[in-house]
This record gives sequence, C-alpha cells and structure tokens, in this order.
Amino acid sequence: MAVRQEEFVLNMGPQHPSTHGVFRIVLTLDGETVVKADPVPGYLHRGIEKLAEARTYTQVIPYTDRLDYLASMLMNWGYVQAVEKLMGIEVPLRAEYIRVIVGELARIASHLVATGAMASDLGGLTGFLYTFRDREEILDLFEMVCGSRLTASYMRIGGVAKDLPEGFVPKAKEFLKKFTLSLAEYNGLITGNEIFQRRTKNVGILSAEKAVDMSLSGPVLRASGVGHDLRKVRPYSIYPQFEFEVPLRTNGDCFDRYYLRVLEMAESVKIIEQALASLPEGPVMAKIPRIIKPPAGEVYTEIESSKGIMGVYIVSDGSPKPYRVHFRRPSFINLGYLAEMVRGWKVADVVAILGSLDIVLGEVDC
Amino acid sequence: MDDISNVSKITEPVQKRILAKIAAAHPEINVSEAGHLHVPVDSLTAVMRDLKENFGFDYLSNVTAVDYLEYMNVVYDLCRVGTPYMLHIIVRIDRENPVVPSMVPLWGGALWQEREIYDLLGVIFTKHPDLRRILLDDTWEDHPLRRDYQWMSGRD
Amino acid sequence: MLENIFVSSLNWLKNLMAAVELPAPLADMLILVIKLAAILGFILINALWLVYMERKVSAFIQGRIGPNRVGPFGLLQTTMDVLKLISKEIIIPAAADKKLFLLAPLMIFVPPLAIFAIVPFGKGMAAIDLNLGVYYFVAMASLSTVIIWMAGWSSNNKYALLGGMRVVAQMVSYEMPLILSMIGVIILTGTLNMNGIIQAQEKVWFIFLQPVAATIYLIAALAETNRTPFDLVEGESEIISGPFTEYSGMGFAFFFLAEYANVLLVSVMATTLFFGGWLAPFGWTFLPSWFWFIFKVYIMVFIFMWVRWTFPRIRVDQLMGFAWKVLVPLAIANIFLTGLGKYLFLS
Amino acid sequence: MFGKGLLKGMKITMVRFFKPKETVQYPEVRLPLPDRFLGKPEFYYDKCIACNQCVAACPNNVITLKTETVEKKKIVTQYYFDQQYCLFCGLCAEACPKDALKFTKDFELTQYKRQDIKLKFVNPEQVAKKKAEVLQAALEKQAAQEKQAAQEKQASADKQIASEKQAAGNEAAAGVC
Repeated sequence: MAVRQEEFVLNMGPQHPSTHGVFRIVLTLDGETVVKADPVPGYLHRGIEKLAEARTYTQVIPYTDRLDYLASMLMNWGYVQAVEKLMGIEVPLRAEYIRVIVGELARIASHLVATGAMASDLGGLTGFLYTFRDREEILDLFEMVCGSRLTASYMRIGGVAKDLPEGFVPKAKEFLKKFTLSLAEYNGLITGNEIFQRRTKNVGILSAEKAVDMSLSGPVLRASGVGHDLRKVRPYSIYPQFEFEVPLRTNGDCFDRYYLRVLEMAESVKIIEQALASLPEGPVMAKIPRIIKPPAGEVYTEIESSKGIMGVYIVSDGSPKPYRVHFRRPSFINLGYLAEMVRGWKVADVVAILGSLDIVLGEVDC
Repeated sequence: MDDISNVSKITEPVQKRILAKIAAAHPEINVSEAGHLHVPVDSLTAVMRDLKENFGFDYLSNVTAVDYLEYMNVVYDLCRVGTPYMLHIIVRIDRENPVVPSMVPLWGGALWQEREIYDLLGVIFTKHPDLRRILLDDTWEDHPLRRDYQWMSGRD
Repeated sequence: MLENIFVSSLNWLKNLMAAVELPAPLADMLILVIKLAAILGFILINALWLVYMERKVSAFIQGRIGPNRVGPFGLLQTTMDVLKLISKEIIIPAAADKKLFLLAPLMIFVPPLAIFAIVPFGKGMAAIDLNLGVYYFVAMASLSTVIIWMAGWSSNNKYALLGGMRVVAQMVSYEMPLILSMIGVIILTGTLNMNGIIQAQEKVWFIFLQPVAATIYLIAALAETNRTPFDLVEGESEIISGPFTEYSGMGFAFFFLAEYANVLLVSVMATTLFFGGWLAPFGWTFLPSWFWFIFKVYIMVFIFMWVRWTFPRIRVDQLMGFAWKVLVPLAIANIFLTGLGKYLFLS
Repeated sequence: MFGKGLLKGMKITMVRFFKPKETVQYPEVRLPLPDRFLGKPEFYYDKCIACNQCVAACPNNVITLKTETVEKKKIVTQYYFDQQYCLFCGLCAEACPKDALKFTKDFELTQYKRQDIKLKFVNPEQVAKKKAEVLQAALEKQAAQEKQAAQEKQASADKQIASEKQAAGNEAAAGVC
C-alpha cells in the first residue's frame, strides 16, 4: 500500500512571533522542508508616498520616522539630505557632527534590535533582554535630544531642530564606555554559543554575485564579501573625517550577517567617540526661507541606513509641496530574494534567515 | 566641509567623462544638464544591457515611476558596486498604455520594485516573471499613486 | 524525631485502625490511599511552586525582578494564574476531534503521577516499594509521548500537527539514550529497586562512578521534558506553541503544570540514580533524609532552569542526529565499559 | 572542546543572576523625564493670537481653531486638539510665535471614554471673560476717543471763538481808521 505523500501549505504570518512585524510567508512544506515560499507584504502599507504629496517639505519629516522606526534618525537624515541637495543648502558643521553622532547611535540601536530579535527567534530569550536593556540607554539619549524615544523627527531641512542639551555629551560618553563591555557579553552569550552557531552557520548561503544582482544592501551584502558601504564608497556629510573600517565577512550565511552587525556596532562606537571629541561650536541651523520652495527639478540621494542603502527620490515643481517622493527602502528590496533563499531549508531555518535579513515592516510596506 | 569637496573634486570629472562616453556610445540618449540620461523606451533594453556589460554598472539601486498627467516617467538609478559613480536614467512613456520592458532579466533586484510600481502606478513591465500586486489587496482596482486617483479621503 | 515523622505518623494511624478492628485489607487499602493522596498533594503544590520559581529564576537571569505584586513577594502569582485560567472559556476548534481534544489535557497528568507512587522520598517513605522501580519509570515515562501527539493531532491546526510530529520524533529518539544510560547504573547495583539503588550508593554516589552515564541521562532528560535547548515541541518562535496552540483556559494550564511535574519527576530520578537519593552527603544525618532528598531535587531543577534561560533551540534534524549518532553510541560504550569493569573488579 | 561556548554562556547568565536588577517599579517609582519630553500638549489661552500657524504646521491637521471677531479683534472660541491623530513631533509648538502651545511631561494619555481623547482647551467662561474684556477695552477706547474728540471740539471751538473775536477786532480796527 503506497503511502500517499502530500505537501501542505502553511501560512507563516501575518501574525507570527518571529516575522518582525505584520508579514506573511505562504510556505509550501514537504514535512518540515520548504518547497516553495511566497512572501506577502503590504499589511502595514500606509501610503506614505501619497501622503507626502499633500504635505509641505517640513511636514513630511515626521512621516519618515515611521519608515524604519528602529532607526528614525537615519530616515530623517536621508530625506532631509535629499531636500538640501535639491535646494543647494549647506548645513553648518556643528549640525553635521550632531547628525553623525545621533545617526550612529540610531544605527547601534537598530543593530541591537536585530541581534536581540535574532537570538530570541532561535530560542535564546535572555539575549533579547540583554540587548534591549542596552538599547534603553540610547533611547534615553534620544529622549534628551528630541523629546521622543522612537520617532525622533529631530532633523530639519538645513540642520537639526535644537542643539544638544548640556547633559548629553557626558552621558553619551558614559554609555559608550559601558557599551563595549556589553558587546563582549553578547559575544559570550550568543556568538560563542555552539548551538547558536550550529543553527546559523552555513544556513541561507548568499553568494556575492547573487547579492549584487538582487540589489541587496547593508549588512546582508557585506556579509557575502561585497564591501559596498556608502559611508566609505560614496562619502556624504562629514564621514571622511573619521577613521573607521567597514567590517566584511565572506561566506554570506546567517551567522556572518548576524556577526557583521555586532562588528559594525563596535565601529559605530569608534565614530561617535571621534565625533564627540571634535564637536565644534557654532549654529545648528542654516539660514533657510520660512516657506521652503525648492527649484523645480528632481534629485536622488542615498545614505547608508542600518538596514542598507536608503535612497530618497524627490521631484519638485517649485511649490511648497513635493510633487513626488519615493523612498528606496532597503528592507523591501532585501526581502525580494527571500523566496529563493528559504527554498530547501527547514521551517526553523526560515525563522533564522528572516532574522538575519533584519527587516522592519514599517520600511517594507512604506 | 572641506573633505566632501575634495572627495567630490575627484569623482566629478570622472563622472562627467563616463557620461560623455555613454552619450557618445548611444546617440539616441540625450543628457540633461543635471546629468540625467533621457532614454527613449524602445532602445531601453539595449542601452541597459550595454551599461551593464560594457560600462560595469552592475548594481540597479532604484526603480521608480512618476505620473505627470500627460505622460509618465520611469526612473532607474544604476551604480557600480564599490565606486561612487551613479547614473540617473529617465524613460518617458505614454500614460494611456504605460508599457516598459522589465529589467528583471538584467538585474534580479528589479523584481519587487517593478511589482510595486505596477501595483501603485499601473506601469506594465513586459517579460516580468510574476507581475502582480504586492502591497495592495489583489482585488483593488485602479492605482493610488496616480495624480488623478479619486479616493474617499477621511481627513485630508 | 524529625527523621521519621511521616513513617511514625503512618504507624500511629495503622495502630488506630487495628484498635478499631477494621478488616485488614480495608485498612491497608486506606493507608495506601492516604499515602497516594499525600504524594498527589506534594506534586500539585510543587508544580505551582515550580512555575513561580521558574519565573523568578528567569527574571533574575535576565536582569528583571519577576512577579512581586500578587501576594507576599508574588507567591500567589501562580495560584491567581490558575484561577484566572479556570475562569477562561474552553474553546474547541470547529473541525477538532472533540473527544481526543478534551481527553489529552486530562491524561497528561497520569504518567508523572503514576511514577511518583514508587519514588522513595526518604528512608522507608516510598508509597509502593516496587522491586521493578526503574523499569516501571521507563514504561510510564514513554506514555506522555502519545498524549502530546494526541493533543497535536486532535486540534486540527497545522502548527499543532507539526508540533505533534516533532514530539513523537524527539521523545522516541531520546528514550533510547535515557534507558541505556540507566543500564549503566543497573549493572553496578544489580537491582531495579529504587531503595536498593540508593543503598548501593552508601559509600560513593554513582555520579562519580558513572559520570558519562550521568551527562547522557541529564541531556536525555532535558529532551524528555521538552525544555531548551530541545524545546522544539513548543518552539514559540517557530510553531507558536506546537500541540498546545489551540488550548485555552484549563486545557493549557494542565499542559503547563504537567511540564513542571515532568521536570520534577526527571530530577527526582536523577537524584535517585546518580546523587544518592535521600542519603545525606558526608554522613550529615542531623537533617532528616527527606530534607536532603528535596534539597538535591531542587538543585537539579535549578540547573534545568539555568540551562533553559541560556541556550537557544536546536533544529529538528540536528536533534535526531545528536541522539542517534552521539548519545546512543556513547551510552552503549559506557555499558560495555561498566560491564568489563565489573567483571574485572569482581574476579 | 565542544562545550566551551556553552559553559561561557552559562557563566555570563549566572554572573548576571546576582547583579542588581534593571526594572523600575513604575507606578511607585518614576524615572525623571528630560525637559524636551513631548507628552500631553498644553495651551495658554491668553497668549494665543489665533494666527493659525500651528494649524498649518501640523502634518495630520490635528488642531481645529475657531475664532470670532469682536470689535475687529479675533477671539479664540474653540481650540480642539485631536490627540488620537497627533504624531507628537512638536512641529506645532515650534511654529507658534507666541509659545502658546507647549508639550508637558505627562505621558499617561489613555482615557476611558473615546471622546475624552479629543482635548478641548477653551471653555466657554474663558471665551466669555475674554469677550467681556475686549468689549470693555473697546468701550474704554471709545470713551477715550469721545473724550478726546470732545476736547478737540472744545479746543477747536475755543480757537474759533478766539479767531472770531480777533476777526471782529480787526474789522473794528479797519473800520476805525
């Protein structure tokens, strides 16, 4: 009597503990092995690009926080930098330094969430708690600077909303000192753990050519050996003034994508230390007209956000409202390759691969 | 801000040289003064293949589209991995039947971006492996990002 | 006096019944019922206490404080949880297999309770001094596999089905190393009787004679009770909570408490087999034997909790590979060495 | 050795087991909030000059402002702040020229009833008082004007009498010679 075999379709999401938000993957499973995967985003689609067309340039800033809400400072920075390039505004030096400090803090906070979520997706809940405990301190620094922890809306076209409060620099320095100890703690608890390595090493291999062809970016790309970090490759703001390396890993598996983020956090600490040390005095806001009316034309600029290359394309028709705003969201494009990447792996690996891609649904659905 | 200027001092002339070479290689492209390449629709695939193979632009960073009511623009941004040079390519298409050859055969990265443009702006990409809606519900008619999209707006 | 407070009170009861000329079989039956009721009470209270202890230990490891609002130091937290769960509506999925769905939570408590009947809590304090003790333990322990699989199959939910298949694969393949590691101990003692094993450890505990068997036992015990790093059955981040996904209210509470009863059971067996049961270490008999027994059991439980909140989860195929390719050969080698050692030592 | 990483992980968790805990007992113990904290908005009625800057600055049109002109002076009669749509980005407080809108440190914004979410900052007595003030001020101004007008009339009348007398004087002089 032949045993009838049948594949069954499993809906992983939209409400699932480890899809990092409202995201569904329709998995066709043969037992535990994935035969076909069809990711379905769109549950968190708020139409930010349509809303932006009905708002003035400054009013769009609070919407950019809601893209990648784990690193809202970097999202502000990407948008604001595009408008400044369109209008040809030069941002004062102190504002650039503040942007670098606050942007790198946001990068650390975002990587902490990625590391913690990856550890908890694989079962190690304690790792999640430790990374979030350190992230709390960064959120307190943000609260001091801009008044809210997650959705900063701190940067303005031409500079930053307000100068750093006086208690900020000493508190930031103290955080950086304490943070290097906790980095060692993560390595001890998560990176060095043999079970974690067995679950992530050689899982979800991504070759360099495939990564470039699928326009992946950020830690996902650099873990496959492609050294494309905009802070070094196409420097913007004042990054050339700081020495830091871009960590690179070669065999492009889940472990490398995870470990690369831990290394990047150490680099960000270096950048912030140098930025805090040489913070110049001066204004934090360039002289800009009260009503911002950029000249007609279009611009596309990119910055290196924590998830990858965040591009902003703005078309202006000379009126105070942008004609068209398009956000190149790294998590959305990194997800494009998920369908092939999880094919042939187990359900438990789908969770590990999704965790290593580190997507945020606010950014995927825009 | 001296550092940025001396970095861009090096990249600016090279960028211009690349644009000049491309313009020479493809007479049908006209380069706008802002350095954008305006490519006609029918020669798009040939130009893009040439840019990828001969000029080494192996990374398609961004694909998007804009609705200008009389016509539509599809915009591509290419770059060479590891180098600061970027190309901004604009293709003008008719608004009534917006059809553009898909870039997926050349760059896999266009897969989801073109689906998003089809979903929100209604641009049809020929030879796209699976062109269907990605963000909106499959039963959604019309394309919201078009300028003449009527919707029962709650609070605007 | 404290030593045999339980044994003497039982004898006092026996004499009382003899004085009242109760017919002998009725008296014996009554004594047995009282013994088992006492054990049942001990386990249920322990299950409640272990839930609270686990939440406190996990909180302290993670830099939190844990429950401290309900009752003094949060002690009533678990009782309030159980009361809350009792008041919850029991939802049965539409296409579920009703009879099996409702039967599973009831039966999940049967194996652990059955095994506690033969556990020697102290000197002369085993409810039934079965001379097939260890054999009985292994037989009953394998029953819970079927019950969890019953829960997984009957709730007609894909995640539950996955969880059910995982429980069968995991429990069956980790029973082998569990049994083989016990055989190592049985060779030394020559008897299956629990008290006999404890007597044999008078001079030296078997943990020192059988260290390999002890580690294999502990790893297999972790897998038997579905705890991290082997908690694939209830892999929260993968298959939500496996077979227990569709259960709400008391159904879920039973599975939850049964897990802690199993943890208690497994650590009791570990103490009996490897850590000298109720024997006082270094001969400190000023404390009663049953105190030492509970003290050792709770050390074992603490180690289980400590392991749970440190390690991530292993994958299904790695789990199977580890059991069959590493633990089983190791256990067989250990048996061979023990046999050889005994033969050389005796002759 | 295979287990080295595992044991190191357990050492870390055991060391953390005895370290002081991070949790703050929220209702009893409250962490100090920085002064730029964007909590519940607060509106100073008398500072507001109804210039609608805040209404224009808000991305989600959260603020609705109704005015009434009394004696050519605008009085705010209604100032609704619909908190459920507010992004707490602080653009409105930044746009206000008179600092009439501030964000306090109160972050417990939940309400039992849905309509309480919509903050109504201006109550009728304030409006009535303001109106009365404005009317009163208008009256005073009017009275002052009348008085002033009366004085002017007075002054002009005197001047006129003086000039008539003077003119009469000249005639007399002209007539005489």
